[in-house]
Amino acid sequence: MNALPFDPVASVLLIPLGGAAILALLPGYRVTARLNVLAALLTLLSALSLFFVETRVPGTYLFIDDLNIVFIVLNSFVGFTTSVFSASYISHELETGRLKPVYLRFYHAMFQVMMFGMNLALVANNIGLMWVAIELATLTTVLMVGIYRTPEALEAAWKYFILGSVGIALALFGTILVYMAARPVVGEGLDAMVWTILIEHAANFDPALINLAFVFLMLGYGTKVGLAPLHAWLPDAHAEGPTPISAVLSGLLLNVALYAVLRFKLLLAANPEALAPGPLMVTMGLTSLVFAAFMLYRRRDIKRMFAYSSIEHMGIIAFAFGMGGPLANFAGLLHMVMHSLTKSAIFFAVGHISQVKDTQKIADIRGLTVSHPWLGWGLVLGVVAIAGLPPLGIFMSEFLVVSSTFARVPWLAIPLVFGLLVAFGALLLHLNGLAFGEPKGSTAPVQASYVPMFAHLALVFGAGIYLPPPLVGWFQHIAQLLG
Amino acid sequence: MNSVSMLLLCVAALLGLSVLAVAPVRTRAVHTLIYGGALAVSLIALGAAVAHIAIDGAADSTAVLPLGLPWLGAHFRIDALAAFFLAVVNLAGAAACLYGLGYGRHEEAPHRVLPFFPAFLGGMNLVILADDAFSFLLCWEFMSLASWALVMAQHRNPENARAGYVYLVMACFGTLMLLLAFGLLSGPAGDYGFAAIRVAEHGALPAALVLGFALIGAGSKAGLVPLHVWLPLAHPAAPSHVSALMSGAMTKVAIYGFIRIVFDLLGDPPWWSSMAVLIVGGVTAALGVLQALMQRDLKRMLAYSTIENVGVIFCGLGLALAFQASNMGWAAALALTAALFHVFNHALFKSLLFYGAGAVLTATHERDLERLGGLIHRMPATALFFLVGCAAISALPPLNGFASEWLLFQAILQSPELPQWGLKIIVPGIGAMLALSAALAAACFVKAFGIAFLGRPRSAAATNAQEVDRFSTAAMAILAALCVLTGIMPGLAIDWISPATLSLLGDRMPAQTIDPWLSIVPIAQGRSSYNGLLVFLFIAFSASIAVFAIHRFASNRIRRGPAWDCGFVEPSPATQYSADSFSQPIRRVFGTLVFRAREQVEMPPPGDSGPARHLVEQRDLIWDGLYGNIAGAIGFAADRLNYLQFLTIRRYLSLVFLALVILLLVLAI
Amino acid sequence: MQHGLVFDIAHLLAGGLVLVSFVMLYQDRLYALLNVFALHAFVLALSVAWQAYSQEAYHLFITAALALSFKALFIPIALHRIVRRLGIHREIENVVGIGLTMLAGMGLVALSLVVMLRVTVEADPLAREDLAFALSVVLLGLLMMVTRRNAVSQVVGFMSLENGLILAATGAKGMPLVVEISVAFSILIAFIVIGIFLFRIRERFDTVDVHALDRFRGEQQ
Amino acid sequence: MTLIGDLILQGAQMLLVLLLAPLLTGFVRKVKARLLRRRGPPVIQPYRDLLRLLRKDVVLAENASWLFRVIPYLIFAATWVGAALIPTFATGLIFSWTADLIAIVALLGSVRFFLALAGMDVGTSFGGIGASREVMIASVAEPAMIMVVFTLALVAGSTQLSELAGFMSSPAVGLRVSLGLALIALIMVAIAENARIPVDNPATHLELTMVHEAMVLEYSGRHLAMIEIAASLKLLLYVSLIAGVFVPWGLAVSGGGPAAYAIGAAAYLVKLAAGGFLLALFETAIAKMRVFRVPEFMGAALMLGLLGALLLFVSRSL
Repeated sequence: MNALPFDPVASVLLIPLGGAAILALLPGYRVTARLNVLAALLTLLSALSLFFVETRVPGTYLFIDDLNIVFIVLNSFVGFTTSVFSASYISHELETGRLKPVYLRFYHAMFQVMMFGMNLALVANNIGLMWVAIELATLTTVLMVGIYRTPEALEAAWKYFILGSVGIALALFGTILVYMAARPVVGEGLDAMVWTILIEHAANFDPALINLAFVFLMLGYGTKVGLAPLHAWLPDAHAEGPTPISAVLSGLLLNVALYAVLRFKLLLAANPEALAPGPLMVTMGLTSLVFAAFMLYRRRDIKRMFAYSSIEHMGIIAFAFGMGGPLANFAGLLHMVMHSLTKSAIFFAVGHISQVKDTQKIADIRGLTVSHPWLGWGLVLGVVAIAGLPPLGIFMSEFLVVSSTFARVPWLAIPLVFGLLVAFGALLLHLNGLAFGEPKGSTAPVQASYVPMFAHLALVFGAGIYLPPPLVGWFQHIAQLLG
Repeated sequence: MNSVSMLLLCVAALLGLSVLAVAPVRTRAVHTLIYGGALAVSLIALGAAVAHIAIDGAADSTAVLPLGLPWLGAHFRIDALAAFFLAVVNLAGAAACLYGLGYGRHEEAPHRVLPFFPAFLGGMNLVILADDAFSFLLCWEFMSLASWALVMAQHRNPENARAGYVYLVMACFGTLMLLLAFGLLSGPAGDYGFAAIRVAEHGALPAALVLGFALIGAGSKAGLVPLHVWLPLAHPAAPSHVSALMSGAMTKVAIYGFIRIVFDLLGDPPWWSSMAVLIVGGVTAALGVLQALMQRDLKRMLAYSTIENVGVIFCGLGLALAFQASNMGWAAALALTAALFHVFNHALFKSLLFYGAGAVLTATHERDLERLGGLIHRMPATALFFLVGCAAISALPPLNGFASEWLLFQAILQSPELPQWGLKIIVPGIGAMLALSAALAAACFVKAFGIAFLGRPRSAAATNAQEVDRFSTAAMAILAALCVLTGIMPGLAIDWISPATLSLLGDRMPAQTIDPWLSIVPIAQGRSSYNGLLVFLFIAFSASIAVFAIHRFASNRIRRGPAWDCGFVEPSPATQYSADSFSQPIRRVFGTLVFRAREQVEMPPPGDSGPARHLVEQRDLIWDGLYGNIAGAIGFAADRLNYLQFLTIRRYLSLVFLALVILLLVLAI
Repeated sequence: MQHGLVFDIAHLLAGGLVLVSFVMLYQDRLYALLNVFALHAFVLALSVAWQAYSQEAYHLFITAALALSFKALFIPIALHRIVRRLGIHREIENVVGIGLTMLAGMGLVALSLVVMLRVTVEADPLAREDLAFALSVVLLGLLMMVTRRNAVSQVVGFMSLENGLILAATGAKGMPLVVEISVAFSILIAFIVIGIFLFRIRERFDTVDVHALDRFRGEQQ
Repeated sequence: MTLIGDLILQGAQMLLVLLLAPLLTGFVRKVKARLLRRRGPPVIQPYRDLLRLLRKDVVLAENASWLFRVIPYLIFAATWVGAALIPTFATGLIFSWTADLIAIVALLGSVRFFLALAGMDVGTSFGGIGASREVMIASVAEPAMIMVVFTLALVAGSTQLSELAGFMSSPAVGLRVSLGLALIALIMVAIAENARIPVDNPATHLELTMVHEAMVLEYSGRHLAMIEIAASLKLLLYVSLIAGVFVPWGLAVSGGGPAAYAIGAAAYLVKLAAGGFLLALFETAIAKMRVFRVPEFMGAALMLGLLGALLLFVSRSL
């Protein structure tokens, strides 16, 4: 079935797992950091090799289809760049002694476990397995968020943990309900949890049950997506954890949770009598967008600010997918990819900035373009991108999101545009202070790895102007699948 | 090689230049290379655009690049309208490059200007070239972004940073409004190519909505009241040659956007929507010039006068819409020609004036009129060119500003034949507004020139100012010459515009160049005509006769002496009329109404030799009334919502719980 | 008849679980709460066992045993220890009065019944009833977490919520083992991490009261 | 042949206005003096003054710029051209289409522009006063004038002065309210533009009330002469404008024989005399108003003009 000498699906899962095992054993920072990068790279390669799998037979546990390949590749790519970034970041953390060497092993191992969890969640064909994987990823990130052991970090982790586990519970209940709905149709046993089988028979499920199931799944996984009003854990978790983790959280984990929501949305959409999932997602999306947009204004902590911007963008993406239709789905996918790349790039910049300025308070960071031109302009570029200005990718996706409303519900464009504008104002307001004006704080040179940041920005820039036809075809195909 | 690919190559070259300028070498060579290269490229682009107009009935040349929206591609197209605006933009651009060659040397942060300047030029060209909604908006926003970077060039001054912020937010607002307009235009089908939009049918209400969005979106960039607030902040903040570009060229690009959407894509909106354009235009013209009169910062005054001229142009557009709605093609063509002609003229003399202001700035490091004066002695060339600019923008015959205003008045005189009562009532009012703003503009520029260049120096800086470098003067000289030329032979310009009106309205003004003595005749010889050339010649002729006769037959001797001044001896320069005192009478006439201006005089008690104090406070009602409240509302909402950041975990849980219960209730019901 | 009996017993046990949840809601002493939670777990174990017996799904006995040993015995004892060691004051601060909480609980139960009974009868009644009760247990657990200020009682609320999940899972006929394992797994993780946190927190503050954590907030300055 | 004839006619008009302008000024002064029971200077006094001024040296303030010396000739030329394009004794002169009414108004506007600049050039406080007050008055007077132009143009369907005069002399005009309004507005504007009482006092040299005089305070010799004659030309221009448009009788039509032209010239002189007399009468009858009452005065003119135009806009559609 497979032209490749190895099974890419397995390797996508096993490499991180093995990496985690090894990293957990090895002491010493330099080696582990390099190994970490290596493992991430291998994962990326095997993820890319997924494209060359000609025939895909869905297994009972794992499967590959067009939808999750995109997520996996994005996932392992950002994971790779983040590991590169984290190498230079963590070294600085060690020098300043914020991070004790003891925790370092733990850190790298956990990083790989997290990658494993997310990849597993993406390739899982079994909704139970998917649930397990997502919880695994969540719990690892909980531990990573608390890694600094400062009161704030612990509190953030604690909050994340409590809210997360409630989410866990709700998602599990939803999963059980889906099984209950499937059992009379598919029959007892494992098959009733295999997604590919579920989607075939979804039409005959009991509508009331899967409605209920979707409510729980939406709330359960929506907590991970960080949609308002379930977002509470997100800002603090981003702000207090190590920056690489913030990058991974914003860039990846939210997407994985969103992916789960999408899967179940498909399930629900396949059933004619069931409620349309769209309105719920659109409502929560708009709520998150507008809410986060307003929250951006009063932020004092730079990482927390960008965390809120992640909520905002997740809202936009949820809005797009909820809106449905090929155009909107395409826009949602594109926006998701662009947001992952941009936001992680921003967090790379922010990580170095907060290190060199030794603060996360926006008020204490001024005139970066003067004091640290590369970081400063990188940040400017990133914020300009995330604010949706051309010629960067998010402009295109936001253009598509807004214009897609005219196909379905034109008046929805008004609140959408309003939210976008409010968020824009807030981001620019903060950027003005951060990047321009008289420099403030230390102007010491920073040893930073600019490669990941500018690589991401370059990709976003390129995508804003030119999307390669194969990619477009691929996305359009998926957009069709998503209905 | 058709003209569109020619221009695309020019744009590519400009963008290449801006990439080149990022290179960290900071030498004069780089500076010269960038501006020189940009100059060459803009000249080429100008040539291409002019050639496209000149070739009579040149076919629209189009090009499609595999960029932008994947399934659409990036469409570019040059038609008569685009060619005209390209000519305007690139003319202004070339002048700016020439000026920049000299002016840019005094830049304190060249690395914050050089990379963005060519990008800005390229962006403006791209907007005009774009032929589908996505590329249009992308280039539009890119243009805003580049100009924003230029505004932020002197970012250490907090005022500029604020200006940049307000500017970019307003720009984004405008773009989103345009996005809504395009969304409505392309409808559910969602085909964003202009070609598809053109053929689509639009109902009356959607059409009116689109026009509204376009008016807001393009107007916020062009500086229509009440969306103009960013303009007087941002334009002065940029380096002067960029200010000139922003005022002279970018506002024109915005006007192009409006014309493209409303006249070309939208087909014919209902007649009553033209009233909105007319009223907004009239109010903008009057308010803009009044504000300009109250300024004492030279560049800010120029920025406000830009707002006035934009208002004038929109009056013309509104008239054209009204006529078009009643199928009076000839009148619509007249109005539109007047508007486009004014676009061209304003690009000329506003650039010229900003260069003059820039020259004054480099010579004296002063923008405050109260600290200038007597510069005509120290900077004769600049003074002469600035005077030409002032005369032109004050619509004095035989200069170009008058020609376009005259056409506009002729268009207004056609309006009684409109069937609609609403228009009948407001059009004369608009005419009065235009006349008022023309007169106020004259007053404004008497003040500008009189205070800055005439009289005696009010500060040491003004006393020992030096004439600026030859690049700057050359740029000013060229523009001044163009002002005079277009003024005395406006027929040429009109004939160059008429292809655009023909393509948009299917009608055009009669050919002018065939008339004897190059006079312009809008409708018929019997109706009205004006001949700038002859007026110019007559004045020159009779003036020289007078000079000759008097110097020949009467005395030609001159004695220098102290000023008479009713016998006051050697008063200090401080006793001259200052900028504020000059505008005081007009402030007393209009100020209380428009600015809530309050004056209070504190006289020292008799016998006390202390100085008397005269305080004037005036408020920008629009800022206070509109933007202040919006900002307040957002701040309020942000504060209230911010409490949600500080809840306890339990409260967050109860949020989740609440959401769950509500959804369950939804299911249960 | 036989089926009827099976149904009734399952129904009884599930209902009992809901009842115990109410009793938990009623408690205002920490130790008493822990004891009641033990009872809760015990009832759960019974009902799971009964399900295992009635469905001939004998692997479910593992879950039952797990519930019995782990949640009915180990956790309450451990929590007793912690409470004593940390010297947490024994009474539980409620946000709203007990009465009001009970009323809300009633409302929730009613809601869950209404929601569940909309499910068509094709799904077998046993599952339906069980699900209805399980849902109410879940909601009651959530309610408890929301209405209690004290960290330990919040944890207890969370675990009773998990019990509801297990009830649902076992009620779902023929549900693969993967679920039970994952439930246990998650509870284990949950408990360990909570324990870690409690100790961490212990190192820094004198109380597990979540308020103490809430005082530290990056935004407050 | 005809071309030469036309050119001659045009030249004749230019000379005529140039020669008549001081006479009109003198005449008005004389009549005013008479009305005040003074003997007053002879009617030809303005000529004498001009010749005297022309012969005198120019005393130039130290920091007067080249602009200061150019402006008088500019003003003179512009006013002269304006006056030459007004139908005085005949319509349809060869160059009459060079500038229509709007252009002529604008021409006078540029005269004012440069005069104001001249006032500010030397840098004295009085020049400033004059300039700022002048532009203030103009900022209201000019719209009023434009409104008058609108009204006339709408009646005659043309802004071309010859056409206008021709139409007004034709029976098609009839008696119209808006024309009356326009006439009043035009007269008010004319008074303001020529710095006559009650807006300004050409005879005053009391500093604080000066407007026009304050601007030209620093001028002397031939420059002053130029400005004086320009002022007279302006007065003549307005009188003949009013005459040509509102009492167009006797105007010779282009191509009419010498007789017609003779009649036209005679009629023109009569009109001038009448206009001058009425002006003098008016000026002696009322007192000068405070400077800041002027805007209200001009505002009234503007309102009248607007009203007239509106009436037309509305009535023409009936």
